[in-house]
This record gives sequence, C-alpha cells and structure tokens, in this order.
Amino acid sequence: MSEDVTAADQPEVPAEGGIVAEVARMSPAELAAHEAEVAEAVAPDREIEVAVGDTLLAMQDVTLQFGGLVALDSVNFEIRRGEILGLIGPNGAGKTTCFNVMTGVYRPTSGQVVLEDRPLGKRKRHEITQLGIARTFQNIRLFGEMTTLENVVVGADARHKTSVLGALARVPRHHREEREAVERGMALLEFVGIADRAADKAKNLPYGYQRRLEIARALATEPKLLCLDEPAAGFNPAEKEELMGLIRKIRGDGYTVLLIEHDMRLVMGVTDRIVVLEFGKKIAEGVPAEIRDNPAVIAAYLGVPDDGAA
Amino acid sequence: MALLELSDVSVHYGRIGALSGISLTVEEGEIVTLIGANGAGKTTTMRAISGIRPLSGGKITFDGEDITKLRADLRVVRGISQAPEGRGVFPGMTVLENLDMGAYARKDRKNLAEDFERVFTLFPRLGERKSQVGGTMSGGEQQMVAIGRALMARPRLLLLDEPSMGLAPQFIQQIFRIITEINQQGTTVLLVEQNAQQALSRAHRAYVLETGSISKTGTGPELLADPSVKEAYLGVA
Amino acid sequence: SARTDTNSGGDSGSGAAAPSKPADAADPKGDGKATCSGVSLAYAGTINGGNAALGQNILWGVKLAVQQHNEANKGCQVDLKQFDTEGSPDKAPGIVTQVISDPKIIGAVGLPFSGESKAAGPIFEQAGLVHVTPSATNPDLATHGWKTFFRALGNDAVQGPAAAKFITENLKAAKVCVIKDDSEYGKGLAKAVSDALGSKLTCSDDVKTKQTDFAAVVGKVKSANPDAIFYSGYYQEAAPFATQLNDAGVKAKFVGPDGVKDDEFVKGAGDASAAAYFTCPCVPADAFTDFFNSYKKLAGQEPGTYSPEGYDATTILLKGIDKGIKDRAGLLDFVKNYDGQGLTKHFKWDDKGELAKTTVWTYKVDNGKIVKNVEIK
Amino acid sequence: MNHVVTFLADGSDWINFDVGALRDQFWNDTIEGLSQGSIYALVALGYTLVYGVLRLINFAHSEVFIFGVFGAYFTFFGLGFRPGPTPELGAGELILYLALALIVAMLVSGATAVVVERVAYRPLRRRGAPPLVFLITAIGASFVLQQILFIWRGGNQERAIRLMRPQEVFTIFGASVTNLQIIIVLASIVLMLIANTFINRTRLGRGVRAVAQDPDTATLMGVNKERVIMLTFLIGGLLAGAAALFYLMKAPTGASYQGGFLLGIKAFTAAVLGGIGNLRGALLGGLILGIVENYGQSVFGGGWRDIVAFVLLVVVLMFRPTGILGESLGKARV
Amino acid sequence: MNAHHTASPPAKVSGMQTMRDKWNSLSRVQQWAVLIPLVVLIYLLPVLNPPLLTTEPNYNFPIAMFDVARYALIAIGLNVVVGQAGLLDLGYVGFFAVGAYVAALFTSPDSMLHKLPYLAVLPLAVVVTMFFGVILGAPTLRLRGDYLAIVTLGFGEMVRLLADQVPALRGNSGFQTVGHPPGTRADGTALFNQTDGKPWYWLAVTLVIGVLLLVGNLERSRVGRAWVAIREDEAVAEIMGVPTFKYKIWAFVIGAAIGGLSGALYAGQIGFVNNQKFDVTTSVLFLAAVVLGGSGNKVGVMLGAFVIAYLPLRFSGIAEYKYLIFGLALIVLMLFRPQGLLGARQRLLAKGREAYQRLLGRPEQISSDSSLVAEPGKEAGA
Ligand SMILES: Nc1ncnc2c1ncn2[C@@H]1O[C@H](COP(=O)(O)OP(=O)(O)OP(=O)(O)O)[C@@H](O)[C@H]1O
Ligand SMILES: Nc1ncnc2c1ncn2[C@@H]1O[C@H](COP(=O)(O)OP(=O)(O)OP(=O)(O)O)[C@@H](O)[C@H]1O
Ligand SMILES: CC(C)C[C@H](N)C(=O)O
Ligand SMILES: [Mg+2]
Ligand SMILES: [Mg+2]
Repeated sequence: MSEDVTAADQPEVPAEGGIVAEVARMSPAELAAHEAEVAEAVAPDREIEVAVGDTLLAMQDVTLQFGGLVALDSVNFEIRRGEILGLIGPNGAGKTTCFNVMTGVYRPTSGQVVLEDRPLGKRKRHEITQLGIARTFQNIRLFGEMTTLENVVVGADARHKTSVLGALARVPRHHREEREAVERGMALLEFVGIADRAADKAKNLPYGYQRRLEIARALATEPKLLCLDEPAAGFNPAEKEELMGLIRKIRGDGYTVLLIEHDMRLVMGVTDRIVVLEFGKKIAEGVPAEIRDNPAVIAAYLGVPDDGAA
Repeated sequence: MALLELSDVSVHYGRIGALSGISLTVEEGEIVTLIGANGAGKTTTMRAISGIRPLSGGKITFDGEDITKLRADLRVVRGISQAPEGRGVFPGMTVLENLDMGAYARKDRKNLAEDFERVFTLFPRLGERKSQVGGTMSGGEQQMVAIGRALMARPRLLLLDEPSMGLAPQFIQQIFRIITEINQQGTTVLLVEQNAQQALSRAHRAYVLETGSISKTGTGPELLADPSVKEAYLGVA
Repeated sequence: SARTDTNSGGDSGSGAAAPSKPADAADPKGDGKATCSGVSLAYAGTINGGNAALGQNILWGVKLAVQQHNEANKGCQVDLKQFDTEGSPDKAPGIVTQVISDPKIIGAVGLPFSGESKAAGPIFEQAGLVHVTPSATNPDLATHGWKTFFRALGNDAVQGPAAAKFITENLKAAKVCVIKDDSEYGKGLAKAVSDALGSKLTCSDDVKTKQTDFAAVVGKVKSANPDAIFYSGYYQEAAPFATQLNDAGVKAKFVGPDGVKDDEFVKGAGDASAAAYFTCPCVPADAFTDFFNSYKKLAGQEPGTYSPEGYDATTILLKGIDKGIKDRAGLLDFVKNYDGQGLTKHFKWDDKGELAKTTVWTYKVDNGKIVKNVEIK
Repeated sequence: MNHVVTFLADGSDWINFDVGALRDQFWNDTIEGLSQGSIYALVALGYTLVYGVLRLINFAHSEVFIFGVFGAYFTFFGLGFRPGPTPELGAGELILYLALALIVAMLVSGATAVVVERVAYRPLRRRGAPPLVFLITAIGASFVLQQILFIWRGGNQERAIRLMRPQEVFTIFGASVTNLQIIIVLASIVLMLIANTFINRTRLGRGVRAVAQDPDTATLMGVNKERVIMLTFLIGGLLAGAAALFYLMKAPTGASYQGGFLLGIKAFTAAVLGGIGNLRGALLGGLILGIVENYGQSVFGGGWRDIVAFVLLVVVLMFRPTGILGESLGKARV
Repeated sequence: MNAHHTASPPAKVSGMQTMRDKWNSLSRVQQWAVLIPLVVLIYLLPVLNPPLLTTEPNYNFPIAMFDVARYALIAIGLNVVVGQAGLLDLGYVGFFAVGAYVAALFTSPDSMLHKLPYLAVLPLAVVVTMFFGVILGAPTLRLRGDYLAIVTLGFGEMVRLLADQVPALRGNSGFQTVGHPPGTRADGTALFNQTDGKPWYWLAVTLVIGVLLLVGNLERSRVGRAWVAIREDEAVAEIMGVPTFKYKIWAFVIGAAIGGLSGALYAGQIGFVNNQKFDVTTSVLFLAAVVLGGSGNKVGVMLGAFVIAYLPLRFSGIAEYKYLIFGLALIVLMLFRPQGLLGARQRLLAKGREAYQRLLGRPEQISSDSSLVAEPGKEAGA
C-alpha cells in the first residue's frame, strides 16, 4: 500500500514534513499514483462493476408512530447499489427519522427495512453498522476528546475482530488490525481532505472539518450504504461546491450514498434519483429533472422560485 | 447615534484569538448582515454582543450605553435578543413553554397572545405541535422554535445566527421575507448568514468577516457585485 | 449469693464495702534507685475514637503509674508512647504494627477492647512484644496460644454467669431480654449471660456498632415485656438505646456490663439511666485513697472503669524495667513469671495469660452518678 | 405464621422471613415510615433541585443538613434547655420554641448551602470544569464542613435535648399516631407544597427549569443564571434545615458531626428512586423509601433495613431506569 | 475550503507541558532507558528510606509504601471504569471488599471453608470479583450515568452490610490470620508477615507494573477506543458499531478484577478482615485519587493515589486536622487544575506514535487540555 503509511520496515521518515509536505512536493504523475493508492486504501475489496443497480436496501411499508404522531407512513422506496439517492422533503417530513429507522435507532411500528434481502428485524445498532449501513448526523456528533485519526479508527474498529483477551495479550491479529486501521484511517482523512489535522482533537476542528470528519468516520466502517444527513448545513456556496465533488468521489469509489439535503443546487447537482417525503409519506420519486418540475413537490417543498433562490 | 456599536472588539478562546479588533455599527432600523467562511468569527461576534462571551479588548455600546461589562441577562432586558447558532431549544420544554421563555424578560405581558399568534401564523407547524417537547422535534422544526422564540421577545435589536440553517427552501424564502417585515415594523436586525445571496439582497449594509477581522463593508448590492465576494461566498466561480 | 443484706439488688443504697489498698500492693515508685535508659512502654487503645472514655480511663491510670515511677526514679526515665486504635478491630492491626516497629518499646498496656485485641494479637505475637490488657474480657482471647497475651482481670466466662445471677437473684427478674452488639465482646458476653439465664431468657436481639435508631429492637423488647434487659455492648450504643426504651415506655430494669459502665452512658441516656445497673470485673477505686487522689490530681477527674487495672498493669511492666530488663524477650519472661500483689488483685498468670482469682462487682446509677453496688460472689 | 429460615452452620438465624411481624406491625411501620420518609423527602428535594439545575450530585448537602441540626440544637441550648429530662412546656411555649428553632435551622442550612455554592462551585463554573471535578469538590466541601463541626464540637454525639415527648394522639388500626409524627408529616408536606408551587408557578421557577436544560440559552432569554443557581441552593438548604429540626426532634441521639452522612445517602437514594430532577418524585421517593424500609425491617430483621432500601432502588431502576416519576429530561435525539 | 480555517491548536507552554512533549518525542528505546532505572529506584524505595520522603517515626515506611502501591493499584482499576469508560462508580470499595473477603474466607482459620494457599487465592479473588462485576453490571449498566452512581454506591454499601448480616462473613469480629505468600527467612519466620512491609511492597509494585502493562495494552486497542467513545457519546458509539453494553461490562469486570486483587493483597498484608473498612468514604477516597491525579491518565491516577495514601501518613503530626486539610486540598486542587494533576489524554492507537510522526512530522497532539480554556457551552454545567 501507500509507502507513506506503511509499517515499521520502512526507512526512517524524512525529518521535515510528513505526508502533507510530501504530497505538496509530488509531481503530477506521482500525485496520480498516490491518489490511486489512497483510493485503494479507502475502498478495499470493492467490486465496483459487479451488481451495480441491484436493490441494496429497501424500505418496505415502513410506518413509525410517536404516540399519535405518524412520522413515517407506509414508506416504500429502494436504494440501488452504486447510486446517489437524494431524500428531500419539508421540515419534519421524516427524513432523519428514515435514517433512524435504517440504523436501528428506532424500530418501525410496522413494515420493515431490508438490507440485501435480509430484514433488519430486531438487530442492535452496532450489528446494523456491521451489516453495512453508516451515517452522519444532522447535528454533528463527534468524539470530541479523541483525535481526528482516532475518530476514524473507531469507525474502522467496526470491522475488527480482535477480542478483549486478544488485545490484552497483543496477539498478531491485533497488530495487523491496528496497522491497517491507521493506514486506512489516514487514507480516509486524506480522501476527505483533512489529513493535516489528524493529530488534533476533534472538538477543536473548524465546523467544516468536523462535517468532513463525520463522513470519513462513517466511511471507515466500510459501509455498503452511506447516509449523509444535511452534510452541507452551515456551508457557504463555495464550500458546498467542494462537497459535491467529494460526494461524487465517494460514489466513484463504489459506495452507495443516501443524501438528505435542503440545498437544491447540491441535491439536483449530485444525485441520480430523488425520493420526496411529506408528512411521513412518499409523494414523489424520480430523477432530478422530474422532481424539479413535479407540481406536488413544488407545492409541498420547493415553493415558487423567489428572487435568486440559492 | 448608532443603536449598536462595536469598537475594536477582540475575543479569545483560551489562547486562540477568534476576533482581533473588529469595529462595526448597526443603526436603528437597519438590517445589517455579517458574512464569512466557517470559523471566521461570526458566531463569536454574536456571542460577544449578547454577552455570553467576554471581550478580551474593545468596547460595545448599545443605545448610547456602554454595555461591555453588562451581564448577559440584563442585555436582554435592554432589548437585545438572539436566536443562537445550534438553536438552543430547551429540550425538556414544550413548544409553548419554549416560546414563553422568549418573553421571559418582557415587562408587557399583555400582548403576548398576539405574539403567539404571529409565530403560529409564521410557522403553522409550531401551532400544530404546541405541546410537543422541544427535544423530539426535527432539526428544522427546532430552528422554527428558535426563531419564534427570539421574536417573542419583541426586541429592539434582533440577532439571528444562521436562521436558514436546516430549513426547507420554502421556509428560507419565508424567513427572509419575515426579516424584512419585522424590520419594517421597527426592529433592528443583525443577521449572520451563509446564504449570502439572500442575506445581502435584503440587507441595508453588510460586513465581510475574514479570520477574525472585517475585510470589507458596504451596502448589500455593493457587496453582491463585488467579484471577490462573489467568488468566495456566492459560489460563482 | 450477692454480698448484700437487702433483697432488692441493693436498691436501698447500702453497697458492699470497697476493698481498700492491700498493704503489699506493688508500687510503681519502687525503691527509687532503678537505672535504665532508652526504654519505652506503649499504651495502645482508643483515645479519640468511639467509646473513647473507656480508653481514657485506662490511659490516665497508665500515665499515673509512669509518672510516679519516673518522679521517683531519676535514673530511669521510661517513655510512654500512646497509640490510638480508635477501639476498632480494623484499625488496630495497622496501629499495632506501628507499635512493634518501634524497637524502643518493650512492653505494652492494651489493647482495651476484645475485638481489637483479637485482630492485633498475632502481631504482638510475631514481634514477641508482651502486652497486658487491663480490660479486654472475651474469654477466647486466651485460647489462641499467644505467648505475649496477659489479662489483668477476670473474663466474661466469669462476668456472664455473675451478671445472670445478679439479674435473677438480686433484681428478681423472671423474664430477661439480652440484647447484644456485633462486637467480639458483646457477642461473647451475651452468650455467657444467656447460657446462665437458661429459661429466664425470654427475648434477644442484635444491634450494630454505631447504630443510632433502635426502633425495631425496642418494639421487640416492648412486646416481650421483660422484667430486665441486659445490654451486652458498649455505652456508645447503649445510651441511645436506653433512651429509646424509656421513650417507648419500657419499664424493665436496664443492666449493662463493663462496656456500658461509664459516665458517658449516664450523660447520654439522661433520664433513662436513672435506674440502670452495671456489672463489671473491675474493682471500685474509691477506697484506694492514695491512688484515687493522685489520679484525680493528674487527670482532673475521678478514676473510672479500669483505671486501677491500667495502673496495675503498667506497674508490673515498670517493675520489670526496674529490674534492668532492656529487651522484649526479657520483659515477656518477667511478666510470664510474675507473682505479686497489685492494687486490685493478686497477679500470677497461667500459661494462657489468665489470672486465677477474680471478682465481679455491680454498680448502679445514683443521682446521676455511678456508684458501687455489691460484689457478686 | 412465623417462618424463620435459617441457613447457617452456626445455627443462629441471620435472616428472618417473618410475614407475621409485618402483619402485626403494618400500620405502625406505615406511620413511622411516613414520618421518616418526610424527612428523607425534604432532604431529597435539595439533591433533586441542585441536580436538576447543575447536573451535580451535591455531596455536601448532607452537611448542609447537619449544620441545620446543630443550628436547631443550639437554639434549644440558647433558650436554656439542656440534655436530660424533658421539660414540661405549655402548648404555646412549645410552638414558639419550635418555630424559633425551625427558623434558625432553616437559615443556618440555607446559608451553608449558599456559601458552599459561592465558595466551591461557582469558581469552577467560571472555569468550565468537567462534571467529575464538581463531584470531587463537593466531596471536599463535605469533608471540610464535617471537620469544622468536628473541630468545634469534637467527635462525640451531642446529647439529646428534647422539648417534647412523643405522645399518642389517636390510633388507626391499632397503631398509635403520635403528635410528633403528625407535626413532622404535616409540616413537611406544607413546606414541599410551597417549594413546588414556587418552582412551577413563578417566573423565577421557569428560569430554574430553563437553566437546568440549557444554561447558556437561558441567559439569552434574560434569565439571571447565577441568581437562579443561588436560589436553587437556598431553597434546597431551607428545606434541609426544616428536615434538620424534625430529625432532631425525632432522633433520641442528638447530633454528631457525621450524623448527616447516612441520612444524606438515604435522601439521595430517595431522590433517585422518585426520579432525580423531579420535585414530586423526591416526595414520593422519600415516602416510599421510608415506608418500605420499615416493612423490610419487620420482615427481615433490623439489620436488613438499609439493604432493603438499596435493593428497592435497584429493582425500581431496573424497571424504570429514570426512577418512578423520572422524565427522560433533555434526552437528545440523534 | 480550508483556506479560511485559521484555528490552529494552542501552543501551551507550561513546564509540565514541555516535559510531556519532550517525553513523547523520545523513541521507545530512549524511553526505556529512562524507565528502567526509575523502576529499579522504585523497587529500592523502602530499603533506601530517603530522609525527606520517609514517614518514620510516625509510620513504618515500608508499610506506608505498600499502602501507596496498593492505592495505586486500586486507582488504576477504578480509572478503567471511571476514567476510560466514563462510568461513575461510587461503590468501588465493594469489589475491594469482595477481594479481601475471598482471601479471608479461603485462608483464615476463622473461616469454615477449605483452606487454600494464598497465592492461589489471588487469582481466585480476581475471578470472583469479575463475577460480581457481571452481577452488578448486567442489570445496571443500562442506567444513565448518575443513576449508575447511586446504584454502585448502594452496591458497595450492600457488600458491607451483608458482611454484617451473614454470619459466615463474621461481621465486626472478622477473620484472623489471613494467609500470605510462602517463604521463610533465615531465622525461620515467614517472609511475608504483618510487620515487614518490604516483601509486600515488592509484590504490590510487581502487580502494579503487570496490571499497568495489561491495561495499557487494552487502552491502545479497539477496546480502549470503544471505552472512550462510549464516554464521549454513547448513542453515537453504538451507531458507529461499538457494542456498548459488552464493552461497558468489560470495563466493569476489569475494574472489578483489579479492585479484587488489591483487596486480597490488602487482606494478606494486614492479616485481618472485618466489615468496618469498606464504607462509602473509602470509595470516595479511591475516586478522589483518580480524579485528583487526572482521570483517564494512568500515571496521573497513580500520582493521585500517592497523594491520597501518602500525605496523611507523612504528615500525621497534623492528624487532627487531617480531613479538614484533605477536604480543602481537594477543593483548591480542583480549582487550579480541574483536569487533575496530570490531565493528559491517553493514547488510543497502538501504532499511533509512529503514524502521527511519520505522517505529519510531529508527535500526536497528546495534550491540548483545554479544560483550562473556558468553553461557553460548558460554563454552567456540572
Ligand atoms: N422522538 C420523537 N418523538 C416525537 N416526535 C418525533 C420524534 N422524533 C421525530 N419526531 C417528529 O417526527 C417528525 C419527523 O422528524 P424528522 O426528524 O424525521 O424530520 P426531518 O424530515 O429530518 O426534518 P428536518 O428537515 O427538519 O430535519 C417531526 O415532526 C418530528 O417532530
Ligand atoms: N469553544 C471554542 N473553543 C475554542 N475555539 C473556538 C470555540 N468556538 C469557536 N472557536 C474558534 O473560534 C473561531 C471563530 O469561530 P466562530 O464559531 O465564531 O465562527 P463562525 O464564523 O461562526 O463559523 P461557522 O460558519 O462555522 O459558524 C474558529 O476558529 C473556531 O475554531
Ligand atoms: C473497656 C472494656 C469495656 C472492654 C470490654 N471489656 C471488652 O472486652 O471489649
Ligand atoms: Mg432532519
Ligand atoms: Mg457560526
């Protein structure tokens, strides 16, 4: 793997710089090679071409009630392998609740969530993560006292197998997993563009870095499906532009992405298909162009274009 | 005389300087917008004005009075009200109680019913959910509570920190309409926004904050037309 | 039967005469010619802890003996070191370890309480440091095979039956409740008393060290409606217990052993102590006039329970030092073979560290003061 | 119907299972439990209030309480009463003296609570210390307060001064109800009602709730955070002071510097049992704890009283993880 | 978008800070070169009996050092629970008690149980306390933090009260002559006895080092990271794939095991076990050691243990004011160093040192304790 991140058998590190400085010194060709390596580390063992377009996850008649409030009302939709699916809808439509149901935070009152033909049933949250669903949070929720890299490695630990006793005794598997986790963690941080802050506490990162770290941490769990909840909130238009590039890159690496976002330019610009919710019901589904012109969606959500809506 | 005046205000978090000597004014009756990238210090400016972040230098006057050392809760009594970043909805209070907290410092409690009505007309969702506890509301709904609550104070100066964050498009337009409307009814507004396009077009004047200092100022249209602003904040490359 | 001419447990106030000072009693002053240097004795026991008064009484007795000795023998100044075990078995081992790690200390007076004595006994034994207890009464203490343990008074195998006899014969109680605390002392004594009471034992219950609320026990006692209650424990719990019995309207006679016999009990129990009795293997000090006066002068208060015993025990150790003994082994040997009269009794120990002949006295509260009642024969 | 289960080699019965005793004692236990429970509840309110606002287990609250006990004690002392026989007082005199002691005790406890807040917690708040630090400081404060009493009065129990002897007023189901029990229960309930009304009905009360949920935002609403916090400690202290007088009247043992400890733990248990942060929970928790403890004591024997209390707590929390009336206050959703 | 980000970590300049930074930048070999002589010195302490450090004549120095080592062991164990996993345990003394009672029950002649050699009892104490850890943890670890605190407190009290109630545990009377490791001296007396603290101290220090290494292994593994993640945000940890319940139980069990071990050690040295030593105050002292030293930092909590165990023995002249001074010290210390004496964060990556150094050309940001930096969000919060 990447020469920059491999293990102890490497010769001594250059005194100055480290990876960040090194990347800066690279020629375009070297850079391309390096990026390929990063991509390989970010998305190992991914059969990108295989099975694209299959159903990855299906919401089947999912209903969720909070007391008298029906937050999700017989919601049906599918997420296909390899796509970027947008989930939009007015405030309180049930978008975040969808995420919460998919990740086991809430159990549906009726209906079920099916991942790769297996219903999630009563699985615990951490088991669902191990099955391959990862997410970010609408209100950033990082492990603030941990470093940036450690945050990502916690995500990677979801794929690790060392037992408590194994860790106690430092078995070889532990060493291998630790090394791999650090390599992959660094690669992911580079991938989302915050490798230079790897050793800082997460809580000291600027807002935008924190959102990117959330994405890296979720990716570290090697999910089949990555769910992003308003990743662009609090970004200015220029920053949103960069984020779109990142999301595309993630998909390019073979991840399937489910995206909640209120910023229409971003949603329309990056998604393959869009599902629209209102009052817990699906009111529309289609490619961005269809959704943009769907009168029901306009009425419920988009509103009449104002002077220069962003 | 300006309603609000910051002169040479500095704020530090520990050793990190977040604001290094900024000066700005807000005249009575204006809408003033503050734009800037993540981490530029916009929220810090708001916190300094409302008094929950002490200054490490400089002076703030409100309505001619030096409020630099005034306790935060007394500034509310003077008429400064804020819808904070991150919403700050009281998670264990109902929507109604949350809104009522907005009027905590108000002396004239007789017009309260009218103000409740105004908020409910603005955000019908809140009217439907009067007794839902704040903590269980969706992100956008919480944002509505936060804005509604700030309106309940009937302040002289309203501080809005990214009011459009997490709101659906139709509300974003509505929020900006409302801002203009209450401004016309006499409330002075200081607005922080990432949605610079909207914010600048509604503002009388605006400041651009860059890494803790003010780099530009001008009327809304002026800044909208400024190429560097366009590139950095409007996403028009 | 009890040495009294009344049949009401001495209620008439005519107690037995206290023994006066035997003519041949050992005196710490000795001949005033002793020489020694660099030797110390230790007192280890409660000083400021719970039931502190019981320890203080002994400590002043010890101090008096050492002071008299040192004043009389300019050439032999014995240093007295004090160690506060707070009377608790869990603290005592640590404290006694400190005692034995001071090589100057060649003999000790203590420990006063049975529980702590039991806990710390092995440590004295390990160090070969002789210790004479002036007050620990649990019979089992002598059964551990410790060669360094000596008891300067009678044990509860004597006090128990004597107490039972006093309660049934002098106080004429037909129904007796025995309440014990959770200490080694309380449990052991309660067993001895209960066994001796036989069928007259009508109820029994337990309390805990530091307990302050006795509602449950009081309820139990009240419904048993006994003629007398024997509380087997220390004054710290006995005082509030007696108060609560009194509050609940229990009229039975309250009898406590040596652990309760202290002014602190009377102060603590207030009106409830008015008709209380005590049993104690301790000899009344009032007739030892010299001792009584010097003690009062030194301590600023009258001698209490076991003050004379503490004095006696110290005197014996001092005698050894005056003989020129400088080490622990020597002093241990000296005490083992000691045979002599003291203030309170004759001291000659058997191979377990017990004395041959001991007495048990009773006391009662008279006008807010503890006075001697009768000796139980 | 006296089952004594004996499981022991040495033959002594260490745990009873004596349902008959409970049947006989049921009403006695209930009544005594109510009066004991009222005292728990008053002290529990102090824990709950402070916890509600600061998320702090105020370990020093047991010392706030014991200061009140000493306050009441020395009021009696100052009035010329001494340990020993209970004096014969007329009803008017008695009420006057008790009221005086109540006021002093409440003031002493209230002031202690406020001083602790000022000296120990406020500086930490200023520095934004993490929660555990508050806990350790609370423990430190508790040590210091105890030692002040210790150095002043020594380690021994003060001897009880009693102004009144419990006297049976009437009986229900064969159990006697004493004047003392009536006074304690009634006075406690009245005090708690006042506190409850204050917190729930007044503007300042709303401020207390707001600070509890989000102190910074509360400030942005115009709530004077420091005043609210001080008020919370004050109310908690005043109630603990009242509990202190009742405790002194009830306890035959007078006061000791360590005397607050066990009561503090019990009161805290009561607060958690009822749902910490919830005022009515504290009341309910206190009463239930007082009563169940007594039942447990009757059934299992005296030494099991405290064990029963903790078992009750664990069992309740297993089924209601936030206590009997606990709301899932401020539980943030993801 | 990073062009606009300015905040870089604060450069701290306190003395302790620079020392720590220096230490972190040393290589493993260099670190060992410092550590090994240090360890030797630590072993020699009771023999050296250094003048200023000594507690004599008030208190036997080797025994004082044993007490310190025992407290250090306890603090390390409790730190796993409180410092790492963030579970507030106010009843840790319960585990300590269980360990002590196991040792007593299986070695004291006062007990009716089978006698075992003391060295066999140490692992047994560990196993039994682990079992108790599960018993207590399984039903209660689902509780929110503060509820857990009172339940653990109750557990500690229950152990003590049961020792009172169950006759086989002998209440106040206790167990005499608890066993000790084998071995005799030249003069035929036992090597491990109640009066010579040195062998006990060496045993304790050895155990401390062993436990330190093991706990360190856990800390720099997925287990340690899971604990910290749980401490930081339990709900999110769960969603990020951490089986939180399992790891909380493990934290409890490991903490319990270490507590039990130190309990058995204590019982052996003091030779006597009864129900009086295991009260809440003792639990609180344990907790104070952890927080005082710097919750989460192993070296810190050992320092805290040293302060708590050693100072009262060293300055017993002020015995009467001991607790007053102690209480004041707690308040003042917390005021000036809210993050504890050594409040650095722990390392959570086994390969972290090299990784950060190689990748960024600078060491891990081990210690930007911004607890000194007031944060508005936390200002009011206890
Ligand atoms: N725990 C809960 N209890 C009660 N109601 C809830 C709970 N969680 C969510 N709701 C309600 O369910 C509805 C859906 O909420 P959700 O968070 O999914 O909205 P959303 O689509 O993500 O909205 P937004 O765009 O504002 O984030 C909202 O009306 C919300 O108030
Ligand atoms: N609590 C804090 N502790 C330390 N540094 C902080 C804290 N809050 C903010 N900062 C730093 O102060 C600077 C200004 O932050 P501020 O929140 O004011 O920015 P902002 O302009 O509001 O950004 P955003 O668009 O992300 O809301 C940033 O560099 C940030 O990292
Ligand atoms: C001082 C005495 C009351 C001690 C008591 N005889 C005991 O054995 O513990
Ligand atoms: Mg949402
Ligand atoms: Mg901001």
